[in-house]
Amino acid sequence: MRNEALHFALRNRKLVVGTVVIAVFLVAGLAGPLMFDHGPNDYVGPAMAPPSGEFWFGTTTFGQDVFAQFVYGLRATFLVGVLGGVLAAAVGMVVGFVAGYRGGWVDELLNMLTNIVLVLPALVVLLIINAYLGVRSIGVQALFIGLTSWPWAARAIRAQTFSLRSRDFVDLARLSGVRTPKIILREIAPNMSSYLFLTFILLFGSAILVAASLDFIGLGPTQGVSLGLMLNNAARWSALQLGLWWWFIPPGAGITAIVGALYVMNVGLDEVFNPKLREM
Amino acid sequence: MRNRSRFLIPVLAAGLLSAACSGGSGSSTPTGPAEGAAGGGAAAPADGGAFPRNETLYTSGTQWGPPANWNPLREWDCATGTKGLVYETLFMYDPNTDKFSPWLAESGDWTGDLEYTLKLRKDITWSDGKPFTADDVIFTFELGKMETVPYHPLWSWMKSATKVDDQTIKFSFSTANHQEWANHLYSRAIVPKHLWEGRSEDEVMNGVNEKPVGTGPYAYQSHDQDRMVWIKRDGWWATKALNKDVKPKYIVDIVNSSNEVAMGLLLQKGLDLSNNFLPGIANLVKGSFGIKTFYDQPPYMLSANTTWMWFNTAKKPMDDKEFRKAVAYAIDTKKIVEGVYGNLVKGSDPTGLLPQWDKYVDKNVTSTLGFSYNPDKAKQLLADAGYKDRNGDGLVESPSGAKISLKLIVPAGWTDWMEAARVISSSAKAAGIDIEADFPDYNALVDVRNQGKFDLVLNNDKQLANTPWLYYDYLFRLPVQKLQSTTNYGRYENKRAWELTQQLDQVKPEDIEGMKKVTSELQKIQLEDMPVVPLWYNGLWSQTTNSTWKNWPTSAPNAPKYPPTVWRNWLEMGGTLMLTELQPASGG
Amino acid sequence: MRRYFGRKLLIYGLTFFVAVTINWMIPRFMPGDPVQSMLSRANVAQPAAVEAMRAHYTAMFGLDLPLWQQYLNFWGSLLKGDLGISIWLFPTPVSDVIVRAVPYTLGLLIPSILLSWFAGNRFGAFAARRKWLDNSVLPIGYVLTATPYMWLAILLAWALGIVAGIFPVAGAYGFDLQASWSWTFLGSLAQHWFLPFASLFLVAFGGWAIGMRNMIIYELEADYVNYLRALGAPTRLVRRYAFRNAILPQVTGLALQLGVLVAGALVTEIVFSYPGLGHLILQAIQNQDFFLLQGTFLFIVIGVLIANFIIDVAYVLVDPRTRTGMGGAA
Amino acid sequence: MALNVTDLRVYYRTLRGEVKALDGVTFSVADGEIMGLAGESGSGKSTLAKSLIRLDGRMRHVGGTVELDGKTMPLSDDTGMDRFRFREVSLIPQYSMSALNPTRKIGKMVGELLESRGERPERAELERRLELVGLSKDVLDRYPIELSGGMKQRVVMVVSTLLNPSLLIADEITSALDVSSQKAVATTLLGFRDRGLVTSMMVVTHDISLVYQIADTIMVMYAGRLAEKAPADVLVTAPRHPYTKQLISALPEVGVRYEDRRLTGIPGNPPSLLKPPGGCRFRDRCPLAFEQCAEQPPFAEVAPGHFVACWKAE
Repeated sequence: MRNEALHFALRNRKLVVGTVVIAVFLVAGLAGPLMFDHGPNDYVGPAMAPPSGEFWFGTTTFGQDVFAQFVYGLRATFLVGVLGGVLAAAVGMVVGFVAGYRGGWVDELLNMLTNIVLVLPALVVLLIINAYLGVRSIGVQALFIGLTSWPWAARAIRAQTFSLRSRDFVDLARLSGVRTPKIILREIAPNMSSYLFLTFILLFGSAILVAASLDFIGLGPTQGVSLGLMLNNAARWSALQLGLWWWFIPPGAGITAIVGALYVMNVGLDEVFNPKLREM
Repeated sequence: MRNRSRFLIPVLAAGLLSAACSGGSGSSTPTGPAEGAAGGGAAAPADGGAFPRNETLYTSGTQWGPPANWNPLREWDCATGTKGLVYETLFMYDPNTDKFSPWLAESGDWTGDLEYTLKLRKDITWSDGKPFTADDVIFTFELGKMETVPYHPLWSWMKSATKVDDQTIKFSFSTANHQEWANHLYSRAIVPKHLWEGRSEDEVMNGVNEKPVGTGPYAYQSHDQDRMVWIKRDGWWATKALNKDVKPKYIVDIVNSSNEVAMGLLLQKGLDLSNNFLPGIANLVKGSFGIKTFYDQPPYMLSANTTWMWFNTAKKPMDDKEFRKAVAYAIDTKKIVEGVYGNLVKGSDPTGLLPQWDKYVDKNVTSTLGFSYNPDKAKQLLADAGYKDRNGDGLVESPSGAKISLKLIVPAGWTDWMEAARVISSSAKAAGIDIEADFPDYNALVDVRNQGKFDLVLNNDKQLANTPWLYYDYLFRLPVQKLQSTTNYGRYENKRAWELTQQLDQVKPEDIEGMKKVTSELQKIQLEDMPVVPLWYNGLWSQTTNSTWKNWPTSAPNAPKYPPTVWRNWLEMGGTLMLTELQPASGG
Repeated sequence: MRRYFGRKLLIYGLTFFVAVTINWMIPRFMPGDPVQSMLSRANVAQPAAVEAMRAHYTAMFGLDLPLWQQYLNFWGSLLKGDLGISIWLFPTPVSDVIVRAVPYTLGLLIPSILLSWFAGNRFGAFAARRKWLDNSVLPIGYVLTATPYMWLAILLAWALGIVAGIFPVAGAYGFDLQASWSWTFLGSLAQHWFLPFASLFLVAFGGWAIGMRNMIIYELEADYVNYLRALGAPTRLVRRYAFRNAILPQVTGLALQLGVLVAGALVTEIVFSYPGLGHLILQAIQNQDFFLLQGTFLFIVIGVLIANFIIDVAYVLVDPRTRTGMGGAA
Repeated sequence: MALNVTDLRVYYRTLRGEVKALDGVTFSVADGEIMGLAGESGSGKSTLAKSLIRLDGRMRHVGGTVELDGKTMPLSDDTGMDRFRFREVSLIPQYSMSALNPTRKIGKMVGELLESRGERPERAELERRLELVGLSKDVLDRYPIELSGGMKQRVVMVVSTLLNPSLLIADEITSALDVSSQKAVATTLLGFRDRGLVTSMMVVTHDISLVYQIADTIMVMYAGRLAEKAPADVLVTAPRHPYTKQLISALPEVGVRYEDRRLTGIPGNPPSLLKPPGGCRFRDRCPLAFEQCAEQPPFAEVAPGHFVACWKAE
């Protein structure tokens, strides 16, 4: 069965393309900054220079190297995506598992909590929190993104858990006196591992988008560089009016490519895990 | 129920047309000026509500939010032009020539050591037809007796304002603060007594003043969230009295949503005068976009204010003037001017005095005590004062061995300052001083700044005015309060300097030499003690296009030299006069 | 059904309560004193005068009362529709500022949400299991839905606004116009509306199309479809049924996506300086006007709650299961 | 002869190759005959049932023909098959509980289905048929979710037989039901045939004991091929194929329900159908296997109506 999944995985164009794109950006983000002996915000070149052999993505109004900013920005983007995604997935899993497995009033309570957080428009909540934060960092940003974006994951996981709860193997474990957290960890979670992974991928992607929006509004990390901050700076320093397209196209294209690749990966994986969806 | 419907109706009112309808007619909301306020005989513009382009002047760069009040006492947030286009001042002050010219006043003189006599022009009327008299002037100054009126402090040294006749007023003082008084003479907008009488303190200070009735050349036409529209008024006194006329029939001041929007509009010739900070504008001025600035080469702009870096002198090691001096030498201002601002600003004189005040700079003092970027000198100063790098991290520790790690705070989102702070941080580190740029939000910054809980902070609160006294007041004011909200953020205590500042206040503005004597001493103290580092002069941001209106002020020989701006508090410094010089680009 | 709505309303009520509490709490436990910052902008020279003004405004904003009383007062004035006074636009009441901006936001949001939802669903259903469409157009859908709203907005503004010069890129209508019922004015309004609308529409459209396509593929594998097929039902009927069933999760999805769409509208407005709530939020943030920020936040929450409720009603209309008292999926 | 199946081969496409799920099957079902079709899972019985009405995406008709009432059915032509479906051959699926569109009232759905097939929906006839299975006409105004599982199953039975098909395929329809419902369903099926609503019937099941109650004949499949077909009595009492024998002997007592796992209780596993061994496919598990079994035994008629595929069945 494992082999079959792998076989389909390798043959699934969506999955392969998505993975390759993510890998390329990940490598660029990890290795790219090593190419430079200057920081992303240093003034290293002539101001407003278009892309050239020396500055691949051109320079900003200050003479900062856009390519250097881009690869450093990728780091921040991946970091916020992974941290935010992991946190949201963790909260979503805990809430979803507990609610789905325990049922009863625990479920009622958690469900209500989930629904409340679900209905609150996350970005607006983030706005108001971030606006009052004196110092903002990627970590704090990811923390709040994680804390606001888990509800739908919790709901989905709850539903899945619900359907697994009454299966034989779970009953068996319960009858043999295994404790609840262990049942969830040993019996339920592994049986929906693919589903959990898909959930994480979507959370990862949405964390990146939310972070980019926050950065763009001007509530990004106060230090460092990220793709969203690049967009924010480009807009603020009139890159559009001055025709500095090399300043605002790469960061947006980077975000789009990463998030798009994640979505495509998600569908690809879904097709791999779910034989019904495989195209014949 | 009324409140409920206030919420629900807009929510339910879907669709674009309803959006346009209720959103477009901002004047129908309860707080907007009422319909009848389009006084001065203003008629709606022809052609389906469009303003004819050749009769309209488009400006921007002042209003950072929808026009919310027309209260000239709220000098910091009243709608653009409220003071200057509607309410006028007694004098005009031209900072370029350092000249006062009588405006609503005909003349004014110190008729005694503690007495000032003011004569008003005749035949000036308010836009509602009532005559403008001495009563209005006295009333306006007496409003300052209310505690919350910003010029309330005037009454701590002014005794009375008495009417001699309809055109003559005598002001008597307990202290003759000449410099400040001169400032008041051209800064206070005179309001009509017959309309303001009987307003409570709250109304006076917080009132919206929907129907501004002034003596000036324009009247309220309309406003919306994103603009303020003034319409030319018939019978402006200066047409007759001074043979001056304003050409644009409409002035539309566009609310800034952001600087890049202003740049876009400017490029499309949708703006005639942009008083926005437009990074990169130098490229456009040099290109063939038809955009002009005051100078056609760096710094492109006139200077408007100084950006200072304050040391919190109540904290170690900023309490050590040698350390402060070392920092001053360590800052690469040139890199800020060129890198961050693309030469749109000018590096500051060591005294921080604006170019317009150059005559008050004692060159003897600055040539010996002045500083400039010199990392070696900075290192030398540090070494001499005992600041050494003991742990080999390239950064110095204090003589006592304590680690030095300072934070320079700049409000988050002030992108140019954030960039500048980064430059300062890196050049200070290069000289061995650990300064880290930090960007708290504005509120938090104000909090720590006022409470004296910061290390270093950038500030440019004080603007160009008639007197450098304002700057010294800003630098040296004593006593230090628990909260320092507008002056002396560094909590620098120097009694001598404060005495000199007060002394300067009492020198007559005409007595340049007398002023120079005092400023020279102040500069010596300032440069020896270095409580604050002047960094660069922010520009009087101003970009103009010639497509509809010409004869803008520029450095060219025959052009007017008035400050090309409609910024608040600048119209009485020549902004209004700039308008009188404008000519239609075609057929004018 | 009553139970269904009862539960929903309870959730919404609680959400509102939570939102109000967050709203009240955050500014009071964050650094910075709003009055102080306002005064420092007022640029008043004399410390004594500053103190007097400070006391005045602090009393006015109620910041000198004990916290619990501030909280109760907050609710009290909220229920009266009083959201405080804007610092940025002093002394305009926050509710007035918001009410002026809301029509623009709604004017963008409602058409773009509805149209993208309808068009996206139609298109996604159409593309599902049609080889060439699936392969050529869906990648575009993925790219669209992954595009950050502001970036698409920037691209459109740059390409169609600045480079091509076809559309204006700022404001709600020409600065040379006054609001009136003339064609010139309406034309200008539409012209300014188009690009923000288009960028919102496109991103959302991509999302709905992809969602619908995936839903339909699930549905086309459903048992009832196999049964219909086995009975020789024509593709037309099968697709109609599948669409009808796939639309249900999309309706729920609409409720889930509402927050994201609103967020999208906010950043889009910022790009185009469109004078709606997003623009207001940006200004509130930049001017540290926390009464305005709070008011806008509350307003958006209320709006989202109302929209959720409308969607709930719509859901009941399309999903028989909720009507028959069996409790819905949502 | 209602149904004639000749050498039918239907393969599944998988990654590892073609699974020969139905590998040369020849049999016929007479008018009025109710044929039980039994076998373990993977024996090909479901594939056979599906092949006769609708191949799913992964199934491929490799060879052989199917004639219904003298007309050849174009198995691999999905649209061509539509002519037969519902009218000539119909299906009661295993998933009856979920076979009804959840968002349509049952009456409306039936109406739309009939209309789409160019039939005029006759309300009265529909109501009569519902009555036959013990449902009130109210169900037509209900959504599927408002019905119990048994009710849904009966609705499906009514719908599937509405056009009086020649052949009705009932696919594992009782597996989800309790014993008494199973009985009821079985009786209803009988009733359909007896009233002439359907001509012949193929009842696919793994439960010989149930099918024994209603079937005229029973056919047993093993590993994609036919093992034995005989009148129900004969097959149960005197099976000739060793596989059938094991199957029957595993039943505790004829007529008593037995557990599904008994069938798989036969030692050994069925061969992989990816590359099935030549010859008899039961060989490896067969106690009687000998050399000749390396050759595929024919499905030969050893007695009237009794077909067996075994060299030792004579």
